[in-house]
Amino acid sequence: MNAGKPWQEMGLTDDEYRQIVEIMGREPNRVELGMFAVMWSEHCGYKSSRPLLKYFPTSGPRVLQGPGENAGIVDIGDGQALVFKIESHNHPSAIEPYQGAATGVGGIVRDIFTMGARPIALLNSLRFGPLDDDWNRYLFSKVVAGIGDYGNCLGIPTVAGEVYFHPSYKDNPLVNAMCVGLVATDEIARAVAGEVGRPLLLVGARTGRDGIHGATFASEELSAESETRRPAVQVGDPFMEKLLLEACLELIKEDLAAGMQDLGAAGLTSSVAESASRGGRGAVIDVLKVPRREAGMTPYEVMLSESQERMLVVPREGAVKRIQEIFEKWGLEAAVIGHITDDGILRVMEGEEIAGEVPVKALTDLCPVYHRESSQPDYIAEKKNFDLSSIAEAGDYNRILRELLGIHSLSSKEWVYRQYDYQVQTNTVLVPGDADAAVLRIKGTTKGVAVTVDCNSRYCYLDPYQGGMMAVCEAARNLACTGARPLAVTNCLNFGNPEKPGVYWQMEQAIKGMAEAARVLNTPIVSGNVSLYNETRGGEAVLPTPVVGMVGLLPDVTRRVDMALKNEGDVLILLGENRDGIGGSEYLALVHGVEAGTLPEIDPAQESRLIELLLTLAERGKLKSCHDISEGGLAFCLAESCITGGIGAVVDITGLRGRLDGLLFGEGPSRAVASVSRSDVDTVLEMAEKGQVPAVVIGRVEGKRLRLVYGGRTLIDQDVNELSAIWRGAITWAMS
Amino acid sequence: MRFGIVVFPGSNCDADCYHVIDQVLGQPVEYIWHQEKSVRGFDALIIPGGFSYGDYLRTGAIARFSPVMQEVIEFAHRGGLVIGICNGFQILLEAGLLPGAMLRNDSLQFRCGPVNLRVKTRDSAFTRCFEPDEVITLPIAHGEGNYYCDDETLKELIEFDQIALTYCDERGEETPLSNPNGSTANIAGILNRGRNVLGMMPHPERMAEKLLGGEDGLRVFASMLRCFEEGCS
Amino acid sequence: MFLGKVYVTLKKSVLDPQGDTVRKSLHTLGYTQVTDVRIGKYIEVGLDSPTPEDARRELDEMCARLLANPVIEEYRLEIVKDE
Amino acid sequence: MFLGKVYVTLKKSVLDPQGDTVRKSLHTLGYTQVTDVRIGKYIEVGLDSPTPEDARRELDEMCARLLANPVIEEYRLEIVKDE
Ligand SMILES: Nc1ncnc2c1ncn2[C@@H]1O[C@H](COP(=O)(O)OP(=O)(O)O)[C@@H](O)[C@H]1O
Ligand SMILES: [Mg+2]
Repeated sequence: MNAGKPWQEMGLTDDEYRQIVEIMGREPNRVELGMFAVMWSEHCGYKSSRPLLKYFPTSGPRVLQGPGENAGIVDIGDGQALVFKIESHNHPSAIEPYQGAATGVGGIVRDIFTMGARPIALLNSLRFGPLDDDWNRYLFSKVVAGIGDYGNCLGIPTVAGEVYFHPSYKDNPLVNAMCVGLVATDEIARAVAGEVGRPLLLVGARTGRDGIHGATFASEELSAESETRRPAVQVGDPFMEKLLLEACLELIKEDLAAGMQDLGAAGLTSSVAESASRGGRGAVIDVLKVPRREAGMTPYEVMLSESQERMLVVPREGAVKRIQEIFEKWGLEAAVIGHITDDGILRVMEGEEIAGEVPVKALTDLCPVYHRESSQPDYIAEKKNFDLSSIAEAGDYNRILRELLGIHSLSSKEWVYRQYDYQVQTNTVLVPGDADAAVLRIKGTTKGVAVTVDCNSRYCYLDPYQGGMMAVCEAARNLACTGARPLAVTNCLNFGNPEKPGVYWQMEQAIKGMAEAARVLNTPIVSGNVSLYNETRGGEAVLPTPVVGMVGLLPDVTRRVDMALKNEGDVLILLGENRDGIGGSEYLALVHGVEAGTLPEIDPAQESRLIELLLTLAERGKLKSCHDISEGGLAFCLAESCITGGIGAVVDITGLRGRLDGLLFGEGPSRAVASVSRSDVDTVLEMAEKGQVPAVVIGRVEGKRLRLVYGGRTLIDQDVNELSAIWRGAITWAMS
Repeated sequence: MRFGIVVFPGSNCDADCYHVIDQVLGQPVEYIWHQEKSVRGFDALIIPGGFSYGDYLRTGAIARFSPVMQEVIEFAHRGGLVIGICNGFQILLEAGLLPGAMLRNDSLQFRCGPVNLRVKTRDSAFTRCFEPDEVITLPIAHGEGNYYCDDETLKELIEFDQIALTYCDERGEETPLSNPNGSTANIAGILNRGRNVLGMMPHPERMAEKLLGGEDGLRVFASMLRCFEEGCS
Repeated sequence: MFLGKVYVTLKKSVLDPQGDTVRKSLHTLGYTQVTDVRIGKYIEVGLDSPTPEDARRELDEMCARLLANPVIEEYRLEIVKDE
Repeated sequence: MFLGKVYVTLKKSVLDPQGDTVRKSLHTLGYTQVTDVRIGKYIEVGLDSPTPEDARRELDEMCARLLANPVIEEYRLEIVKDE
């Protein structure tokens, strides 16, 4: 192929190669070139996304660590902090869904405990092609099993997530995993190199040939060719990870490590370079000292292997012996593979031979940055101009609601989360399916933490700026519905090929929208991950999918709110301004087969007022239930609250303005439905008025049916048990 | 009453059990590392859930060779109270303290969620705080909870009243639909002949506080405490 | 150096949910000639034993103690010379 | 009636955490002569095929499609006559 230009095979351009030669002052050898290739890959170097990420607000009074470390950290008072991050494992999961998803979980968990935090929750955000296809069902079931088996074995509860199905994800599923950890603020471990001469300890699994060039692989479009030249698939060993986790947390408790760095993408190369570069130091390592799983591995392979469940530790002065003891207790091998130097060079030895020498900073800081061409793709205007008034309004609303409940993207995800241990660690107060976000208590305090992931990618496709705002607003709203104050954001930007101007534009717009919403809502973006080149075989980009993960705080966890209707006679109140919002809705896609239209306007300031109101109401114990309105609209929201409560409701929407289908199924943002006891109605309405949030009583909890009435006409009248069967059974049925 | 919680590499419900005994039941409790060669000084032992040795080969198969297990076995033979929960149950089966074996769930999937259970006997150190045939709710979380034993063994389990808990519906009927894993005779928990060893798949420690949805699980530990205070063997 | 091969199968009397599921899905794929599927383990053990007889005896003991569970499983083993 | 025997093993380069853990525990039990353990699957498939050649061809196809995962596994098969 490119016998004369080996860099091309490694994913580097001719121009990048020239820069490398310039930096080195000579032609790099194969080992050196390989190290550059992985460190300068999109995955590690963020060369297309870096110029855009600077739009994100990243600081705030609670932020202890923004982007740049293994994970972001926010203060939650009492000397405690949350450490969290989301990461993609899309391409590995497309090739080997079970191991791809499992190792994705393993990787994100290491990011969290590397910082000294005990992981307390896992979340995941998943996208697949439709379930009427065998291959998609295979991917879906294996990904879910992989995520479950890994997290279950570690004893970290998987408490929330989202799953959507859309044809654009057919060849390229999205698998994003998020982990949240809890740390005492005085035990936060940051990667510092330590002093010159300090040994470098490699701990955990032995190094094999797996995943060589995984980082460059993640930076390419998938093709039939990439399937054949793909690296040997990484296999996860959650048991090893559990031992590593416990051992590393013990090291940090005893303050034995000056620095710790997990081995993720780009393996040893990246972790050694990063450990050394932080202190402006260099490092020398001997590949012969790296414990191997396979005979005959070359320095190139050792440096680039992405074998999982490994960790690099720089000990504190005199701590090596105690560290070895701890690892031994956990049955782990720790090998001294080199030490820190003062010359700023990463020197790879194979015994006495020098296998490669590269300036550390060249790997970590000199990766080129590309301001790619950006232009609005043609489809945008066309979709936006779609005339919604051309859509017939009349319809059998009973049938439409039932069909919406059966759409796999909207139906119950119990088939998924029943495969996840969501209760281990005995902190999960609101479990999956209970509410818009999961809520965990923090033992020894009155506090609770709420967590969620969100992204409506159809919205992001039709209008990435609005869609980006929406993802942040919806995540914040989901937290607020449980009574938790949104604190901060992590995000995973899943897009197509950034070298295509239209894709780059989508990303740029989505980022700006997310940034704007995060600024207004005071939820800084403290960590994240970028996954590009997500495309089908035919070269179509996936729907732009900037997944937002968010954490929130409840001062008093006993005040948490779930979404189930509770008692007969409770009053239903619609909070937030009613807008029809059919553009880009599920209803439009389902009934009219159209993914188009102008999206309902979203105003983060308005969202913020709704959130403040929800928090005050929850804190005063006024909410018996609360559920936000999102996909499927008001009718769907009510149906879900009826189903989870096992009770009916009578709702009269005569007072609301707009077309009927819009009132029922429109997805206008910044709205929620609360149920409150009769005696609290006046107070709640008053508080809403004070908070400048429109609020209207729309009905009451009653009986076993959901009835929606408009102007004396019954639009919907359904038995809750029947709705429940459709909603709960949809995915299970598709999977059996 | 002093509780000991045995910790294997890969145990992950050890801290949850500790929390319940310490904070909710208010009794002294300590971890026992799997390398320990003595369990002296403890009044009851908990073999907690998790994935000892990654559940590799067979659940519980490797853990049962840990040095501490010999001590656990002798402790049980002396009449000491031993409860194995989930992976703990699997370990007790492999160790031969309880009859039978565990197969993969018939769904071939991990199952997490609340189940209804019928308390089949009050005549044990672990169930005396329940009513006879009471229906309770506890969560399960396992991939291999499909209890298997041959007909002979099953007959004996019934004859000697060793079945402690079965999966059932809300009314207490042991229906196939209420069986989450394909377990023989809907078995969720069994006792040894001496009635001082219990293995159960559901997690009582996860249902020991109102905040987490109920207190049925606490009554398992409360039963042990009552037994101890009333001077049962 | 010897290579021990261990075949662990579920006893005939024990239900094999995994095998049943695989059989059903083979039928769905059109392989209706499949009458039965049983899934067991195949374990390869490298043995540094002096003689094949030693290797066999030792491996048999490992099977009885750890590799198979006699309540539900049976096993069979082979020893081959390994270079 | 034929009996197909399928041996599914992880490719050599693929990590076998299960095998490693079992090897360590055999060492702890004193079987230090064990150099390596790899754990795979052993699948028995009953086949109602007209000839052994048919049985082999069909089973091979089933392996490629379902019984083995070509990304990480290899397989080998045998056909024997079954009564
Ligand atoms: N992949 C998943 N993993 C764990 N829980 C999930 C997953 N997908 C959905 N859930 C849970 O199912 C419930 C409903 O999800 P979803 O319909 O996406 O909620 P919402 O629209 O309110 O964001 C939530 O509790 C969510 O956390
Ligand atoms: Mg929601």
